Amino acid sequence: MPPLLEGISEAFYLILTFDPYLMRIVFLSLQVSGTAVLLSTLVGVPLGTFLGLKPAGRTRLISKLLYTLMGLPPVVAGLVIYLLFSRMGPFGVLGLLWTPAIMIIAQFVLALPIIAGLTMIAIRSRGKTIQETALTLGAGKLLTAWTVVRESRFAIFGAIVTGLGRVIAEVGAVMMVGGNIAGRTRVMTTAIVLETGKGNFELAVGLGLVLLLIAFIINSLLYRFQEGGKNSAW
Amino acid sequence: MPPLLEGISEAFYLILTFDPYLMRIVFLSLQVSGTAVLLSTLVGVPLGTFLGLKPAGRTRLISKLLYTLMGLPPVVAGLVIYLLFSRMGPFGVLGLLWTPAIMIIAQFVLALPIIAGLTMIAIRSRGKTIQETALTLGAGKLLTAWTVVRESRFAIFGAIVTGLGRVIAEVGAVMMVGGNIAGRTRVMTTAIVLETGKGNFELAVGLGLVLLLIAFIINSLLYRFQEGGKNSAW
Amino acid sequence: SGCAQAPAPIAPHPQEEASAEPVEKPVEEAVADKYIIMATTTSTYDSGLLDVLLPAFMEKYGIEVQVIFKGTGQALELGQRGDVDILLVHDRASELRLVEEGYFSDRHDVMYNDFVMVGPAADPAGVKGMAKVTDAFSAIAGGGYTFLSRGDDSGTYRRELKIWEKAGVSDFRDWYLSVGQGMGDTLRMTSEMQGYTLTDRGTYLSLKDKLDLEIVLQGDPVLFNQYGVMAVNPQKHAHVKYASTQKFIDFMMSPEGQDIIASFRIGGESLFFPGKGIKD
Amino acid sequence: MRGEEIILEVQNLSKVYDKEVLKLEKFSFQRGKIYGIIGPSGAGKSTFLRLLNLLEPPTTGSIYFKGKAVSMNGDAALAVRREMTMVFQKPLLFRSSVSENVAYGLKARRFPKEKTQERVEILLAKVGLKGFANRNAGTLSGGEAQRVALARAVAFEPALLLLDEPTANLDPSNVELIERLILDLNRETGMTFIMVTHNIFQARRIAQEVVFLHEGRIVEVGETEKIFTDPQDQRTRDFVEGRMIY
Amino acid sequence: MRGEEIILEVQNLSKVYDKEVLKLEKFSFQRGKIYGIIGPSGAGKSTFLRLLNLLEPPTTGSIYFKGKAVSMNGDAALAVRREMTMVFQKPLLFRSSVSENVAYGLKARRFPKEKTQERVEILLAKVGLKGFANRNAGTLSGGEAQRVALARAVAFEPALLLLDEPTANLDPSNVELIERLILDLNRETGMTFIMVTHNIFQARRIAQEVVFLHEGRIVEVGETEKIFTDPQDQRTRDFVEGRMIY
Ligand SMILES: Nc1ncnc2c1ncn2[C@@H]1O[C@H](COP(=O)(O)OP(=O)(O)OP(=O)(O)O)[C@@H](O)[C@H]1O
Ligand SMILES: Nc1ncnc2c1ncn2[C@@H]1O[C@H](COP(=O)(O)OP(=O)(O)OP(=O)(O)O)[C@@H](O)[C@H]1O
Ligand SMILES: [Mg+2]
Ligand SMILES: [Mg+2]
Repeated sequence: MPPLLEGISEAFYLILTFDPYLMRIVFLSLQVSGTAVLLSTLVGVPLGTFLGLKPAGRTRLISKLLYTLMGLPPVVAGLVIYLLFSRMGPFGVLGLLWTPAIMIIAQFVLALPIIAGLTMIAIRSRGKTIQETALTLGAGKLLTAWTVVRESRFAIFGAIVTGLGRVIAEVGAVMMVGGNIAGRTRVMTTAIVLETGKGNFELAVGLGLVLLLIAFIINSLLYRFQEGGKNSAW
Repeated sequence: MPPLLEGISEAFYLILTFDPYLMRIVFLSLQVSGTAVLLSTLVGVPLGTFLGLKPAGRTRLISKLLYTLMGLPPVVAGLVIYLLFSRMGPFGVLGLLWTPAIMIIAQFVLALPIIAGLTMIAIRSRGKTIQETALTLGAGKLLTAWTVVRESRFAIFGAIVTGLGRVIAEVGAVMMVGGNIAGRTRVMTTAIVLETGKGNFELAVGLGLVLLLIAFIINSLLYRFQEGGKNSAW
Repeated sequence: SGCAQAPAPIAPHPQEEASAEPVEKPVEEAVADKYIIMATTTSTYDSGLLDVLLPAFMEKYGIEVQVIFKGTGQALELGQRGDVDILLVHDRASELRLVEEGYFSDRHDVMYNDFVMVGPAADPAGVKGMAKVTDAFSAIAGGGYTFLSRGDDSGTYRRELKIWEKAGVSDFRDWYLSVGQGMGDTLRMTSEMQGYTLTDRGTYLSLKDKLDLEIVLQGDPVLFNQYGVMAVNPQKHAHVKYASTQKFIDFMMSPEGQDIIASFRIGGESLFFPGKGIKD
Repeated sequence: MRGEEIILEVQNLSKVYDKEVLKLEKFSFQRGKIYGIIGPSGAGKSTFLRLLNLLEPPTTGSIYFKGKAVSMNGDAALAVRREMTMVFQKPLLFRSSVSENVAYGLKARRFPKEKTQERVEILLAKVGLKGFANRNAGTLSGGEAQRVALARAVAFEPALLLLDEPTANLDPSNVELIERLILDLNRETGMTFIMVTHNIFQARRIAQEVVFLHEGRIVEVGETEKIFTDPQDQRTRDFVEGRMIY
Repeated sequence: MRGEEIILEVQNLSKVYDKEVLKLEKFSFQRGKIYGIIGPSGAGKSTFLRLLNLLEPPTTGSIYFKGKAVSMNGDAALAVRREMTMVFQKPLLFRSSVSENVAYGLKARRFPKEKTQERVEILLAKVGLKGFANRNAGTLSGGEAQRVALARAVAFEPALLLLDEPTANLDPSNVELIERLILDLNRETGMTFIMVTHNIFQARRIAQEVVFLHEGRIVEVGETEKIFTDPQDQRTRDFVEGRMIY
């Protein structure tokens, strides 16, 4: 009767048996979302740092824009990318549609505003002082930026986790551009939607739990790379 | 041929003519997501503040949990809520399925971890000192908490915007529990999915742009409630 | 573009229906319901038929029909769980089985159309001109031409599986893509990839303008597609608005309702035919 | 009654971080007095104040406020904090205007709004910051910020004020201003002060009793003049005389 | 050559926030000297240092480092910053260990790693913080933090060091330690110091030349002894004599 409980036992079953169907989509999920978040981090953290160090007044418009893009509906992002890369679109010749590569592009577009925006906010609160301290000590641009990022690592970690959360749980865009092709572009979320559509609620819940478990493990690993923000009050 | 451009003109057309179909779903979107984010803020900001003021060591597990829940796939959330509120589920008698109320519940569940988690991170960086200052000045628990929140308003604003972005752009959960019933539970995102499925890309892109525009306006309004985080370096 | 000929005429059968078991109707409610909730499949919803059918019903009975569209599997599940009042779906075998099991009652074959095979205009597999869909499927498998499958347990997918079985194909390789999506999306992908797929005629017709695909095979009796309407059995779920669903079923089956179905067209072409189009 | 009633007392107080940084056996502060706490950097002065103000749980020992044992999380903590306040060595000003900062404690005590503005103005004048009311607190100079923090602490007239290096960033004339303010408040309202200062001259100028803290222990306590003219311990002697370089 | 070569010069420098807080016509600092900048709280001392260190763009005017005009965003800024550093009034320590903090400037200059640790240890000993190398910088006491910030700044032996109240949080013996360090560095390496201090005794003890800043203007400049014994301006006189309360 209770499909929720069945979902839990289903999840355990899938994991413990190393179900090959599951393994494959888990692996693809990790590959796609991992790459996308990595790229978004590489672009978004420097961008957010740069914006965060500018006076708030001068970045008002771009801040609002970033906030708005944080709310970019994945299905719209997916649709636009689809239209650009479709056979008749401007980048159709690349033939990227229905490949993991284009799923990475879509997720990159979704994670970037979040990572850049939240980094910007984090830097804005204390970054200026850190920047000045680094500069006075003779740090070049790169070391200065790195120092600012390092000092804000707790909040930036939060930004990355939020970005990861957004894309690994996202279904609209990857469905749109990836096509949910079994064995090729099927990831956890599209598999969940498929099973839900079939009315296999137990399997869908089970897959969802596996996804959450994976997210938990990733977060726990990432967590080690940062320490809780210490502070002292003399 | 270019459906992107057509989408833009479509968006303008829909807005300028106050298209009643559009108005209705825009209104419902705002109502559902607005209420959900409001509730998540009311719960998440105090929760995040509370956790942020605890030493990082003691909240390690709950932090990781929050981070994980930030990545809760909306479709899983939707599915679980559906199973709980379905006629055969424990809360079936309430008859909330396919109503805006249950969509609010679903979005609340999705926004809460984000708002609480990002608030926690924000508070952790400077909250302890603020709390101590307030306490020494004789502030009670409530005023102390309020002061901590107020001083971190820039980052908390970011948390709320991120939460709002997540739910207003979300489609899986509201589709699952709301059912996308025309005139009753159809919101912007489910409308976009519907039009995409029908191949009406222009209308879908147009709706997407309207959604982004609305997000932009909301963010701009919210933006006024906070000021850029000032800081001074003597 | 590619529809060369009208769908194979298949004679409508008389209206009377072998409703599985008569249901003991609960006491007629004094107050009429404001609305009932119907689950249907995406293809039905996307066709636009309900946009003419439901207002007419509303006009007559003052009851609104709120529509939720889902995959066939999910729609049936929603009905079994009592989360909707009535279903309009096209998976006859499952429908009859679930009526048998007592989940649904008052099932009627309300309308039908057919499945068609679509593919690129160039038709690399040479399906055009074949009469039997099994031959076409064999040709595709033999030549390894791209074929997209719904892969989602829908009525269409179940039909497709049956055809593969009949054609004796069991070795699915790279050319066979299981996309796990709705009909509209599958068609879009097929068009992008210039492959073949099996689709219901209604969805294809409503998307035709946006696709670079033609009908390459139609009219094989195997491709028959029957829609049924059925109410959730109030003996399983006492809360359903059974009386109102009866009104709706009556309306669908009435000459007026059947007439609306018959005269619904897109671009001059009929999407559905009233009544039952198949012998049991 | 000055100096006879005990306002604050500690017993067996200790604080251990990596190592023990504070260890006091028993010490009482009397109402209405001005105490100076002196000692080298790292002696545990700030830690001592933080423990007294219930901001940090002691590793062992207890604190008694007006005879009652109090702890950081107890119900009594708020009541105690209403009568006792502290100005940090590195004060934090809230991100708002100077006047909102000064009014904060008044607001917490539901002081009538009409009178708040007036009192804020008076206090700002007293700390030499007339006309600063509407300035953004984040843009103040080091010394200005320190004075705002002090004004904020005395605004609600606490019975006991803990000051951690209150004039560290001030020039002589402002030091004089602040010292005069402390003496006035002590005389007029009977406010008790416990002031940490690295400036032994300052201790000598305004403290009635001096506590010399060294490596977390109270080495010597006594009336100010006695400590300065006739210290009993060699370490005290070194600190107040030998090294009296300014 | 000490005192004859000009290391830093400003011309027509001004800074306006809500109102003008700094306005200097022309002033030059000579290599190898120790300057003391004194003046009341809010006089513009920190602002002056921040402008000199290219942290803030001046509203008008120019700054010349070794004869070349330099600005905050110019290409030359990094080169200048490599030779000049500043210790803030409220220094920020990075959230890492004490030794990483002290080594920061060395790392920025690609100082050989093997030698870094050694130099860090030596410097920590010089500022009285032996054994603090592995401590988390966030847990230091006020005076300890101030000394770490100073050690961090002198570690890479800059030609010019701007100090903003470097001993504000220190007790006499530590003040002595720091002053001796400054004097030693000045003597041994010819390092130029521009030190803001509210402590006129300190200025008198170690500065060779004193600048008296008042309401954003240089009121008087001169050799230390002259300023203290024979000030020309009434305001200077008031500041160094009349109010010389400690
Ligand atoms: N961002 C700003 N906006 C407005 N006024 C400012 C700003 N920054 C500094 N000021 C003002 O400029 C004046 C000079 O400040 P500065 O920090 O240079 O003083 P200072 O001489 O270092 O004082 P102190 O000894 O108290 O540190 C002060 O009155 C200060 O309030
Ligand atoms: N969280 C901590 N972890 C480890 N050691 C600490 C911590 N906090 C303080 N200490 C150490 O405890 C000692 C006392 O610190 P405290 O801040 O009380 O000194 P202080 O007397 O106020 O010194 P100063 O005059 O320099 O401000 C210092 O050596 C400091 O490094
Ligand atoms: Mg201290
Ligand atoms: Mg200053």
